Amino acid sequence: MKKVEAIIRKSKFDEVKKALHAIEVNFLSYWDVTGVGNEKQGHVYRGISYSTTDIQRRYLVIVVSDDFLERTIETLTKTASTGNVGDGKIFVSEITEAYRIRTGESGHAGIN
Amino acid sequence: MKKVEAIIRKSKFDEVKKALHAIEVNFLSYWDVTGVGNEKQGHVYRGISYSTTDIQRRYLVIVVSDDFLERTIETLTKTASTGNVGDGKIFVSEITEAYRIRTGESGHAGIN
Amino acid sequence: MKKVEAIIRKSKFDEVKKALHAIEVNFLSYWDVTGVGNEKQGHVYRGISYSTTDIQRRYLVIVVSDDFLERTIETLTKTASTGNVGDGKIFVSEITEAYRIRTGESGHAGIN
Amino acid sequence: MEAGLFTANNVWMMMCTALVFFMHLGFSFLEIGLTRQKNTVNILFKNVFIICVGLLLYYIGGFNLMYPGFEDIDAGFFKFAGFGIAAPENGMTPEYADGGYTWWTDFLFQGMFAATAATIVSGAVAERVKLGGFMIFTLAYVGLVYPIVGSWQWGGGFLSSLAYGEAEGFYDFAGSTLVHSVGGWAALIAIYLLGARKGKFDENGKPRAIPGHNLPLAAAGVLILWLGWFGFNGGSVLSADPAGTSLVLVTTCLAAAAGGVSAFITSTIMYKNYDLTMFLNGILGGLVGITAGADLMSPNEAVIIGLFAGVIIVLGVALIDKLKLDDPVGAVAVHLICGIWGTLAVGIFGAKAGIDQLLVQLAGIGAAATFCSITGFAILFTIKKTVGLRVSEEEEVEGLDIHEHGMDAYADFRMNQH
Amino acid sequence: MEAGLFTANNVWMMMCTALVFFMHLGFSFLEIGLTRQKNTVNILFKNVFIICVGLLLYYIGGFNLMYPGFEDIDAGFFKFAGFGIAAPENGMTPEYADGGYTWWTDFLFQGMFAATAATIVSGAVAERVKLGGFMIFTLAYVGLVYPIVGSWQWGGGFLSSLAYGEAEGFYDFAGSTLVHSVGGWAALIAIYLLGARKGKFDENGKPRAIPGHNLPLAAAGVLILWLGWFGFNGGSVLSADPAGTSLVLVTTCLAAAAGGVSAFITSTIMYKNYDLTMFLNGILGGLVGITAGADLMSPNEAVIIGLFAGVIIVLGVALIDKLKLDDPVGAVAVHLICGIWGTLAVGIFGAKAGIDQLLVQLAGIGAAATFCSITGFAILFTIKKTVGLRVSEEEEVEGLDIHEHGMDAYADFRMNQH
Amino acid sequence: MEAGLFTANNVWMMMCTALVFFMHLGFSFLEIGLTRQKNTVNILFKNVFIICVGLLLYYIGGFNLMYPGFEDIDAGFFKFAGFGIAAPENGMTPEYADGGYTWWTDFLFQGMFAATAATIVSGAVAERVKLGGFMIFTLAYVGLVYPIVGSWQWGGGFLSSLAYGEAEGFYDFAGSTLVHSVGGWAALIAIYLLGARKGKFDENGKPRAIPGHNLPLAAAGVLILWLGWFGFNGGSVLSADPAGTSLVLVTTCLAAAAGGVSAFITSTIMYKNYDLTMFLNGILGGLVGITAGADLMSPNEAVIIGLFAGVIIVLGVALIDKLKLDDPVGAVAVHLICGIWGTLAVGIFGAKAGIDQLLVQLAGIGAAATFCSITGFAILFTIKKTVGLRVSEEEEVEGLDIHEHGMDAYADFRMNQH
Ligand SMILES: Nc1ncnc2c1ncn2[C@@H]1O[C@H](COP(=O)(O)OP(=O)(O)O)[C@@H](O)[C@H]1O
Ligand SMILES: Nc1ncnc2c1ncn2[C@@H]1O[C@H](COP(=O)(O)OP(=O)(O)O)[C@@H](O)[C@H]1O
Ligand SMILES: Nc1ncnc2c1ncn2[C@@H]1O[C@H](COP(=O)(O)OP(=O)(O)O)[C@@H](O)[C@H]1O
Repeated sequence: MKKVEAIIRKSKFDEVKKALHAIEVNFLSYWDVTGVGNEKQGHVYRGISYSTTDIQRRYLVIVVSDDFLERTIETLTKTASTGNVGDGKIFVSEITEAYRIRTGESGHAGIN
Repeated sequence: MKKVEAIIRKSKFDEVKKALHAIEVNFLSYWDVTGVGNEKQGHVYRGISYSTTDIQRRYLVIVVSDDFLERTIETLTKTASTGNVGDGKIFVSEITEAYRIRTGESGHAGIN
Repeated sequence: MKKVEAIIRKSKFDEVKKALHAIEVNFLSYWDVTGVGNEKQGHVYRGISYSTTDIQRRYLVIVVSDDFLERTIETLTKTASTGNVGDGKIFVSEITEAYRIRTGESGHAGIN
Repeated sequence: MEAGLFTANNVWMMMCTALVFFMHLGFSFLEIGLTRQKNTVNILFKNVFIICVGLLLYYIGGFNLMYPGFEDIDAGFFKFAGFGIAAPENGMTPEYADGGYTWWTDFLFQGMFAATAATIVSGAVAERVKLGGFMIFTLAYVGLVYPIVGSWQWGGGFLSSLAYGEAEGFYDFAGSTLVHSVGGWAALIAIYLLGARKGKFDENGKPRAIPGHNLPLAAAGVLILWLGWFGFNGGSVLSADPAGTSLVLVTTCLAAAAGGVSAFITSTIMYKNYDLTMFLNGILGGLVGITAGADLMSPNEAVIIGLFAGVIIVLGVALIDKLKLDDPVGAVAVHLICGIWGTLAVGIFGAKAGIDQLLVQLAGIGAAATFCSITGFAILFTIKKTVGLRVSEEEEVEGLDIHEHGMDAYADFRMNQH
Repeated sequence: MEAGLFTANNVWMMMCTALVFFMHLGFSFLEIGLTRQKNTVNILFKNVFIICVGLLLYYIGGFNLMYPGFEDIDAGFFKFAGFGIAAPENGMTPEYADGGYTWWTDFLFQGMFAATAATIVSGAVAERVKLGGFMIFTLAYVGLVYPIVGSWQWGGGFLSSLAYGEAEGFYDFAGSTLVHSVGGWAALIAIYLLGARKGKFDENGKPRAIPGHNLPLAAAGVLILWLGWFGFNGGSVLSADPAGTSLVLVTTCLAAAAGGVSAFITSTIMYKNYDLTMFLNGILGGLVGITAGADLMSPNEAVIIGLFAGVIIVLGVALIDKLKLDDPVGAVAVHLICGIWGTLAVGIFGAKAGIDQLLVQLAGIGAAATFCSITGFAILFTIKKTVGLRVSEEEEVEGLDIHEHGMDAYADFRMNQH
Repeated sequence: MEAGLFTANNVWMMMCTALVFFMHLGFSFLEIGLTRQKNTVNILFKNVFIICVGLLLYYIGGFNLMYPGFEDIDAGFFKFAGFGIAAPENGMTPEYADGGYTWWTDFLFQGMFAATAATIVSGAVAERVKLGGFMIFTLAYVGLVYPIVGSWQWGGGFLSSLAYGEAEGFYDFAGSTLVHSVGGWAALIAIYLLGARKGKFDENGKPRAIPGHNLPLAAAGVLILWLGWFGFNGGSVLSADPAGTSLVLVTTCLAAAAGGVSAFITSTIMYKNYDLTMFLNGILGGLVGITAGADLMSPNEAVIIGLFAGVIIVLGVALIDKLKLDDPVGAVAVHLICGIWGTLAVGIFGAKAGIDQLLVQLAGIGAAATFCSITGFAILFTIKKTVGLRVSEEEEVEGLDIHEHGMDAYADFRMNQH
């Protein structure tokens, strides 16, 4: 099993969710984070203009079985990108075990 | 060392925390996330009923030493479940190293 | 590649960010979490004093290449500590692969 | 009477009506500010419901139940002057009410008061009461109990002529008892029947804090209520009489300020911390405390009444906790305990002070207590045994907003789904 | 006329002016409450702009366009009395306006109304309209269209003398048509030209919910608007006449309460859920509905008008959705549909009821509809083809706050960067 | 004088009193809106404290210090008429104050003004001032400095009779100098003594933005303040004189609108962005600017004064930044700089314009500046050296709410612990 962590633009979220759904990745958790990266955003407040590299992003955690990994990555890179700096990153790591709380089942049953 | 990530119902949190405390797991970090899964929630807004699979959940990160892993999982599956769809998941992964910022100590001392 | 997860005091964040910048770690994501640990905070509400171990913390995720790991840890332990209980923890784990969404590149190019 | 005076009087009374109406926003803000986010829509719904239904009930029958025109000879307990409202022949002339206001103004000013009794209860039962049950309670309590008690005094009933020794009748200028305690008794009974919110007391019965979710709105609520009290007390002069109204505003504001400061000092001494919510409750305590005798007191007496009220609030909130009762907004301490204090203060300070008056005040408090407790209990107990008074545990934990309304108060704020 | 009466009248009118001014906070709160967080600064900006510019436009020329002094003989369509404002010689004496108010008060009271027309549109076009385009629209619509339509009736123009059979002229007490529908027509055209917000309708054209981000502020907005209506309708008596003003306040409040309750019941039956936003819109519907005839109705008739308005609101909101139009705050249902209902109600209920009056009311509605649609369309279409009416898709998705203002409404709330 | 006129006058003055009271909610909202979330409870506490204590201080001695009854012959600097308040014999009759209001109304109206001076300072020192120190400052400044300066002009002291050439005395209708600058000077000194918030200036001294956490409340605050100004200026006529009051409302509203629009345009040109907070500050600037001469100006002059004030605000905010001073809400630009502008405007525009008057105005400004600076510095410096003026760095970083109050403003909002 793999954990896919994707940091994407909030504005791309609906599209990404729909695309994941289309490849039958229906389970995920997400929250909003602040990302520090290449992109800069201009702000003004009471006459002081400032630009910040701290930008609102959405953080997605999707745990998938190994055979789903490739298409998940593909879907993410395709639908979440706009081509502009700031589109975000995907990180993949190993999950040792997964459990479904409702039933206590583990393994593949634990992830969807 | 293992990282235990648990996605649970917010309403179960107090119980879970107390139960973890009882088995001497006193250290954790948590935040609120939105979960996409099997459970659906009915909403109405200005006459439009809609149901969403996006539901508020609480995300817990607990790093434990290997010998604490089993009882932690057990406690979580027992106390966080209601038996209804939507109880959440637990993911376990490997932690290479842990540090306590205050002292700079690493290893077991780094996690509690 | 390594994923560094640091749970720090919110009040130390600006300093930490600046110090990371100085060692050329310019990419990270962060959000606010509640931490349960050794530190206690006193509160009063309508005459009821209570203390809670649940304290606001900032959670940083920094994915770095292996050769950046050491200096990142060092910088974090140095700048984020106040010497008081509650300074937080750092967890390190393995990242299998990283992708930059904008270009689809993977590997080192995927993290900064 | 000259047209100018009549018109000026009526203008004042209409503005006071508007200010009393505005108090409902104050109550709403205070209540949602001191409670948890997950029950916010529910609380707003209850409050909007109370305003609308309270006014309609008063139009359907409440006004005629409260001002039924008791005969001079009897000491009335109950009389109903019929459904609907229709101005009497001279209702728009200075002959009506000595030119203090028109009959329409009279109806609307009193109607705005009516809903308040249920609003007080709303705060106390917040976060666990079933919406359906609460709506039924509102219909019965605002539609019947409030106007009946009101008729005893303001409608010219038996309390108003309850003479004893030198005292010439019960006195309650703007309703420390008739409005605030009437709401307060029902609040007390309701929280007793309902039980505490889950998590309010730990295994050992020690009270736990359940912080509210929006203190800026709570503070705004209290300032809006203070503003509303300009109309609540100022309008209770029932004309714009310059001397009377301006004295009332001075005593009202000084009591509010004194109540706030003394609650702040008391709670700082007791708890070693600057507690904003106690400061705010202290202001309300001062306001409720001065309400019964706002026209009888000198500025100095108003300050003293307020200072006591502030202390009472801090102790009262602690007492409610000690009794294992759960009152999220402090409604019982503010409206019931300070309501009683204010009513008694009429016998202790000011123009009517005297032991006879004090006894009559006690009698009035007792009469309201008895009637409100019995009817309040009867209504609430019946609801409890039939449609139910309290939401399910699951609903309480997950929040009433999602369960009863399918809606979040700050949907886009938290989930950012859109 | 005695000085006291003149002064009392003017005091009332000034207080009503203040209350109408305060409605702008109500509109702002309602609008931001029912929309998404990312567009909050933009909405506040628009509303503050409207208030300031509306008042200045009225000062520059609006007042003289609306009250140009048509000759008694002609049935005026258009006349302009010149730029700037200057009080006529007797403008500060009881001779002016029968002593109801001074000329300055007259200007300010009417000026506060003026901005309202654009505020109504602001709510409907929220979350996607370009700020620049909207500002231009405001200038043209508040500066020209609103005062011209107003002059037809309140300025003594042709509508006010449109007799037919027994009817002696179009009647619109405080502006169900002249204010609310005038805004409503432009809102309808604007949302048609703008198109729906991204995500409002799914692929199959089914409407989707886009929950607002702050229901406490939305509820506060409605209560503040209700308070403001004390001035809006109460001031439209144009003096403090005790009988007239107090009746108007009673009918206004009863219609509001009835509108709320009937919308609540209707939506609970239709959707099996207690919808706070419908309750709130129902109150506004009742208020708009009573506005045209607040001085003509008995309390019973006011309640009936309100009850209908509440039903209309629930159906109207659904209808707008069905037409694939997107009106985030329900402005069309509240201001246009209930505005029409209120105007017609003058022919059905109350002192002027009659088939002739009903036909004249229809004629007035039609005149306003024609003129506002044509001019509204012309203005908005021109803007669309030149500077543009709608923001880019990217800006819409990311929020107007960051793009047009470089600012977050709750910057420190969400990012906690500091 | 007829009873109707006296009553109407007093009604107006009481309503104005209520509106000035309501300004405190406006100040609170503005201040918390433009500051960070972690200091919200602290700011609310300070503001509630100011209202309550300000009123009590005025009752204890402030009123008698401000209106001590200087003998006609002397040009008073200081006189104290004793502790407590008690109405003079004719205080409730039309003989008092030409029937403009009763003595009680007089006290309360003036008492509501008193607290304002400290509220202005509260905004400037927000997010870093020690609560204890600030409370001591409030006691001294509101209790002594404000009423003494006030007595020089409104109490009949030396400024009111400061004749020079054609000028017959200093003129400050509603307090551009006596209220706003008095607060503004202390604010300026306080932020100088306190130093900037951590993070306000970077290593190179370049100002950094510290966005506020709740712009909807900030905007609401400004609209509430504008509403309050109806009473602040309208009530300063000291009767309901129809011509006087209605002119004052017109000039006040036009100056506010013009100030907003010109600040908006100026800041859009300077910073290429639609800055809501500048628009809001511009409105306040216009209001403060018109305050000294609201009764002397024509509408055109009011608009000009407002337009200048708007520009001044934008430049003033930038200037404060350039001086390395840190004023989170722009209090110095609004209250001090525009207060001076408004006071000077009396010598430039309107009924009293003239070089002599301008010089007298300058003298008045100078007198207030000298006295307020010296006393303000003395008080604040003493506090700094004793109990301390600024919180610890740790407390500043973590927020005053947790440290001084042990409470979060939106506890349940952020942590969702319950
Ligand atoms: N090494 C990293 N560790 C954690 N988060 C990262 C890392 N690199 C990028 N991110 C996240 O991805 C977001 C987008 O990255 P950015 O560098 O701005 O754009 P791009 O990837 O298109 O060059 C950042 O705001 C941050 O949230
Ligand atoms: N594969 C996954 N990756 C990330 N989060 C998941 C995954 N599966 C489930 N979750 C989280 O667990 C929550 C509960 O899952 P759900 O499928 O609704 O219930 P159940 O596990 O009882 O069938 C989801 O809302 C989501 O937050
Ligand atoms: N084992 C753990 N798993 C997850 N989070 C932890 C763990 N241990 C500590 N933390 C986080 O670190 C924070 C600081 O830890 P604490 O024990 O209070 O201080 P210290 O590390 O200085 O002893 C906690 O509030 C919590 O957020």
